[in-house]
Amino acid sequence: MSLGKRIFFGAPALAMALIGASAAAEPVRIGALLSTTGGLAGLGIPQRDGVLLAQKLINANGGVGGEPLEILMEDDGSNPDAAMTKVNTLVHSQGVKAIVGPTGIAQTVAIGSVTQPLNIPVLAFTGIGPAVENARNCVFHMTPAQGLNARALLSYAKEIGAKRVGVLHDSGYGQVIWGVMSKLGDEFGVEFVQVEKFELSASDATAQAAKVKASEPDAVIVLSSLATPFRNLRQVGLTAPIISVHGTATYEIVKAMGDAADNIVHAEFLIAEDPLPYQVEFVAEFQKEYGRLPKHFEAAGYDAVMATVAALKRASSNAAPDALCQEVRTPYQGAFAQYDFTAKDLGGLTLSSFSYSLLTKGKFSRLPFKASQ
Amino acid sequence: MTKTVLNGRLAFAAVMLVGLILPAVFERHMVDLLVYAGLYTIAGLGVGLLLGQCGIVNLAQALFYGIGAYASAYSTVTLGWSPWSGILLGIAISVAVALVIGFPLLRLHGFFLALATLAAGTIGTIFFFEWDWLTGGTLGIGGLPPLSVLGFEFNSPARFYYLVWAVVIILLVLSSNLVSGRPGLAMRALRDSAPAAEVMAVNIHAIRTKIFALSAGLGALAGSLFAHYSTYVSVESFTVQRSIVFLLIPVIAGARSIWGTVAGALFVTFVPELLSGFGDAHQMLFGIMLVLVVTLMPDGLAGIPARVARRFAR
Amino acid sequence: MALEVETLEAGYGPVPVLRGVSIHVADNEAVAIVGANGAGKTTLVRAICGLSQATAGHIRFHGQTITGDAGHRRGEAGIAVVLETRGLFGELTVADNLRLAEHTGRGVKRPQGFRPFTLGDVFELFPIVKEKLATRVELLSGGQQQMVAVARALLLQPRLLVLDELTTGLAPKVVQEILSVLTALRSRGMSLLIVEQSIKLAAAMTDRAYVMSLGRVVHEVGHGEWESTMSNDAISKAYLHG
Amino acid sequence: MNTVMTHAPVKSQPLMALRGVAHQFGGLVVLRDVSFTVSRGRIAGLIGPNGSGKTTLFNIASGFLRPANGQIFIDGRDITAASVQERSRQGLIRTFQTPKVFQHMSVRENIEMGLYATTGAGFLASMLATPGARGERARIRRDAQEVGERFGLGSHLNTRAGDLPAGQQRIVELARAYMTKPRVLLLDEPSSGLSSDEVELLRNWVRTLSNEGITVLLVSHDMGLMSVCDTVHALYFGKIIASGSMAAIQADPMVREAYLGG
Amino acid sequence: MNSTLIIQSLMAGLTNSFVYALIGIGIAVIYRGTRIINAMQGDFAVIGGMLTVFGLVSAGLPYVWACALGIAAGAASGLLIDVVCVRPMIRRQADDEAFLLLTIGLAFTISAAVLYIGGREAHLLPGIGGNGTVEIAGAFMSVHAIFLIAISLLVVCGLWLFYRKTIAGLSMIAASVDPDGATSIGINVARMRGYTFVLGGAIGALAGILVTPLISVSYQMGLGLTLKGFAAAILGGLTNPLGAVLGGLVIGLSESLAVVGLSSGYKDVVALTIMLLMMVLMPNGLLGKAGRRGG
Repeated sequence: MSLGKRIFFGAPALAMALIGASAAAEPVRIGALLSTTGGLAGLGIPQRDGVLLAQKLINANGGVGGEPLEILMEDDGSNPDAAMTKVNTLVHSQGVKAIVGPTGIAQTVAIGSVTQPLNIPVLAFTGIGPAVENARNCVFHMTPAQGLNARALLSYAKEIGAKRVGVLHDSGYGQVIWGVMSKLGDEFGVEFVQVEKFELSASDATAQAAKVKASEPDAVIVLSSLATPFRNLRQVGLTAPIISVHGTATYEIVKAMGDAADNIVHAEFLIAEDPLPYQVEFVAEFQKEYGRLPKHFEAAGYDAVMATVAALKRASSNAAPDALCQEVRTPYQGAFAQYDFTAKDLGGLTLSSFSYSLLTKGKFSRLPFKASQ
Repeated sequence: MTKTVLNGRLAFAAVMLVGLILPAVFERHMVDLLVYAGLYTIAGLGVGLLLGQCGIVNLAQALFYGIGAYASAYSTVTLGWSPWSGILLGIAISVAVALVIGFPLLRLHGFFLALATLAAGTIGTIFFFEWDWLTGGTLGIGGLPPLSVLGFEFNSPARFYYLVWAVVIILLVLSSNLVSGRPGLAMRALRDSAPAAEVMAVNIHAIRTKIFALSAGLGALAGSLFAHYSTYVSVESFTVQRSIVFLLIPVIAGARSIWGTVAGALFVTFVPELLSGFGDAHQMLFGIMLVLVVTLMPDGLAGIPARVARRFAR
Repeated sequence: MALEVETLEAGYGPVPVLRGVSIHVADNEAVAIVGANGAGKTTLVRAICGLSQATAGHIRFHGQTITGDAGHRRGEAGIAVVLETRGLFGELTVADNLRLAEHTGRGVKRPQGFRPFTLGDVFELFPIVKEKLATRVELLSGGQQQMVAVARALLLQPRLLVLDELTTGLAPKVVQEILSVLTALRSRGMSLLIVEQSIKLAAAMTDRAYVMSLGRVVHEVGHGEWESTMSNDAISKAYLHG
Repeated sequence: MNTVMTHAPVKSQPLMALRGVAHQFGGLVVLRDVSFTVSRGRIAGLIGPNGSGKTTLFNIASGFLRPANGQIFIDGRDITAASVQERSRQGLIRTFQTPKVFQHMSVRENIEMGLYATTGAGFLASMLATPGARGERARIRRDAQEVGERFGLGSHLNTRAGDLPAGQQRIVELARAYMTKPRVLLLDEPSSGLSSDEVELLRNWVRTLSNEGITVLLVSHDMGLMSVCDTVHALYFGKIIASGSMAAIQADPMVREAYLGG
Repeated sequence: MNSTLIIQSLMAGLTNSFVYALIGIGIAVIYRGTRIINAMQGDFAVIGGMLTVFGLVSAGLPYVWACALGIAAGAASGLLIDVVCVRPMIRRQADDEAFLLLTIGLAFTISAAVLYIGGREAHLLPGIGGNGTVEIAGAFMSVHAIFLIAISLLVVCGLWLFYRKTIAGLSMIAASVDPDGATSIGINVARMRGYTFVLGGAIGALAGILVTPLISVSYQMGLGLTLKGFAAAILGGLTNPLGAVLGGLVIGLSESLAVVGLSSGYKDVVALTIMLLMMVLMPNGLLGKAGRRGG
């Protein structure tokens, strides 16, 4: 290793450091740490779209107390390691006041260990996860926890009278929800007759789908963020109803399901074809900006920024992080749902937050059913 | 002392000095990346010893990196042991695994050995996923304690930077010793001509197996240090893609060069970062750079000085 | 003049093997190259056939310089070779080996009056080749393989046939058979360049010879000099240093 | 250095013996019932036209090929089943027809490899550069320097062996073999690709090594080089057809027939 | 566990088998012609699938022409790789490892380029013969899967005839068996290597097109396909297209049986372990030494 090489690699780094330092100016900065590349990009990109829309609207309406809102956008590549590196930069070098994101559970769990000791508010697009998160009171959750998701799905199964239920879940996110759901069978009078797992990287889950179908279930619950299992279930000739978690309720994934998408029921939040009153404005603004309909991930991104800015406006401009965190901790009416950040799970979503949609030819239509506690 | 030796030592001292003050002048993100470059140097050194000295392409290093990380995470978080015992446990398990899979697989050569290690690494990743009682699966394991020596905690990037690079320098010195020593001679000999090395009484299979185990141990050490630095581990960090990155370190550096590993590790940590300004194109640009290195620069970055010298000699 | 080689230098990588070799073969002439192993005979053959690139010197074929031409063009020009390694495709059948050469041979232009070899001609020369048409070459004996190799070379319709160590390791009976074929070929007006270990065979097959040692031509055996040379020690010396 | 090479002066007993060695590839018989012995400290030669089975016999003697039949003995011990490494430790060292130097290593390191079998520093000791390992390494370097200079490679010791011309590579290979302090040295076509001056140099080296007590088995086409042998065996179609001094072999009618016409 | 389930998973396995076999055939073709293991064979499939989707959806071409575009794109990328990367490396006599690193680097680059140009979405194609299914003994199989198997078998037969009966095929074998001998009878060895890459690229692209209606095509699927295809090719002895089909069947069927009998998480473990055992214990593949040659 020669000195020359050290300089070769050091120089650009040094230059970047200098640029970073000189760019410090007066706007209010928050960080957005999203997975816009890698496996979670299907969620991270819509979240980014929502975040950018919110920023645009805020700055068009006078910013945060007269100062422009600057959002530092970082991509963790769906990788918790990278999330750690990026969050350290955002917090320590860029001095952001709050963070919207991350996209994935693992990333949220990971970065909490950096932000929580500093009381920097994080508005994560994940539900509250493992036990370690219970002790973190500045990591807020914009989407339902696994347990709530599980209950929302089982509520619908109960509603349509399904007693024998098959489950097909992936090895990532689906595995986590299944971990909770597996304990709730009795509560909803449901028997899990066949539970099958497939790899996140799987290009084919036909054999698993066949096993589920062979158990002759009344309904099948799919826990995944991939289109694969739906296609496979239809390919093996499953006719029973399919109930799916909100992760697959995006136009993109539905398109990838092809013909298999028809008649799938999602327990989700934003049916843009038929929005709820508190969602109408967001849907209109989004459609104006992007020329397409949003789903709930866009809404969550939008809400996270809006809720942060609301808190920033209430707090004084140079408030300490824990004061800002305190200001976030309040009920908030979002486009996604009615949040209550004072709740124990730091999100306050309930079963009544869910809407149920039915897919027909790539379009979502609202089902009359509403779940209740 | 000849002039070139003196110059070399001066240059080395200067590099050391610059290295010492870097954390003070760099912003945190840069220090962070430098820590990762250090970790990657350790893991890449193992792959480099195999590739450069024995001609073995190892695509399973992320497996050993992961074993080290999970051993540390599990033994500190779940069992409550001291971090140092976790590191030793990780190295021990990795070496044992390397011996078990290396013994049969190292009879293969060339492409076949490379793809066999790729398969072994892929199988390892699957076990990381499946054994979620041990690895935490997708959620991972968080809350690892920082490393500490006599009450001094390596709990900031700057502190960890000094720790990691001290370890790197020690390992580079040890590896240089090994390569210039008797086993190193044998390794390089068998790479150049296995039959002639056999005539010199080199036990080819034994030496390949040993170096594979050593490489695995280095991977595990890097993984353990990574776990304690990041304080969080999950399966995402130990995929086949990570193995490919580790392999690229010696390829870019010039596989025969021990100290060049540092340049390779800096390259794989900083170049994607510098390219990230190009948005989605950055991975493609990185890929093109790799293909160019492989196609046009058989000796990697370490070959540049020799090429320049040859140009001037003409 | 069929072939002219002038001060040719060639080798493998940095190791020079040919150190300035000049030879020539006239039309319808048969010339031998003899010498001990390591003398550079095979390297000379490979350079003439374009399998190794010459580092210096010239090769002309019927007046045309072919020194830098690619190897696969030399067949079209009219040079066919039977390599020391035979260069047969072991996993293909005899018929397929012949077919490939026939395909190339069909595409080449030859001067007026050139009578092309047909498969029938070849079968007549080597009846065994016809018998074994459907057999994979690797299953044939060494002698049979050698006949296939010669037959294949003829289908390229060559004006110069180069034979490298044709008889090595073959039983005397087979050697006799091949020898008689070569004699028949000469009557068809083809130039021959033959690399041969056995001096007796070389004498039986050719008019003239070059004796090579350590990458150089050290001795020439002219027309009608074979008899005297056989008893002379010059050749003996090249082989046995006696 | 000369004191290193002390061999018993007893030359009566054969050091190396081949008994009834036979081999075939597929159906092709390449060796049939070959037997001969090489006396301690003598130079034996093996000649034969192309395809006579020399290379096969050589590979069998050096352990790169197991014979279908027959045995090989070193000092009365049967080594037919021994690996190349084991043979190396017994003092049986071969060279290769195309010199196999370690191309990316310096000439000095090439020669140093000759001491591999008789030194012991392992992975750990070498990494830590223990006093033992360092001392051993220094001794290896010293010995290699000495041997290198003796073989006239003094000015090339730090050159990459692959960059040397072919002739020099042969010498490096020979020096490396010498460094192992072999009891039997098997030389495979050592003069191919050498100029006549270099062949002469090589000849002198073979003679010198023999004088130091090393038993040599030499396979070559080069009759000039072969005249260094005490005994020459002529191989033809897998059989030994004549044995004796080079002069006798050259006069042998069967050999002349095998070479000059057949 | 009932028999319908076993039949169903065997049929799923059978379909996968032929996907793996097609990738494996591409690897075998390139290895046979050049002695290079192509670690980007799966990415030829991505290129083929993606360009067919592009042709059909964006350019509005008829189905058949879109497929032709996809196959041509695979063939062209094969040629490009040979000319731009492989040729200079052959000239400097690069070793095995360098070629492997090259193809790994290319796999990485192509995957990233598809992501950059084509986006991260997975794309579907309509199945050949529609999107229907047929019922066999209570189990279901998509009509397209039947076409996939039939076309794969046609490809195998076509290759067999190509290598046995055509001058081009024979010349390609000749150039790899004995380059000197081939040169001496007027075969341009470098050009044959180019043809080999073209053929390998075209077969890879075809595999991608056939698999897209079943599992959709996306930028990151290349490496996984390559690994399975390599397993199939290894089992088949690596030079024999017919062997690759046999290998694909072993891998595909044992995978689906592993899902039924063991746990789905371990199906890749089973497939890859079979491959590793095969490599160590039977280096010449299922068909033995003869298998290396035939086909």
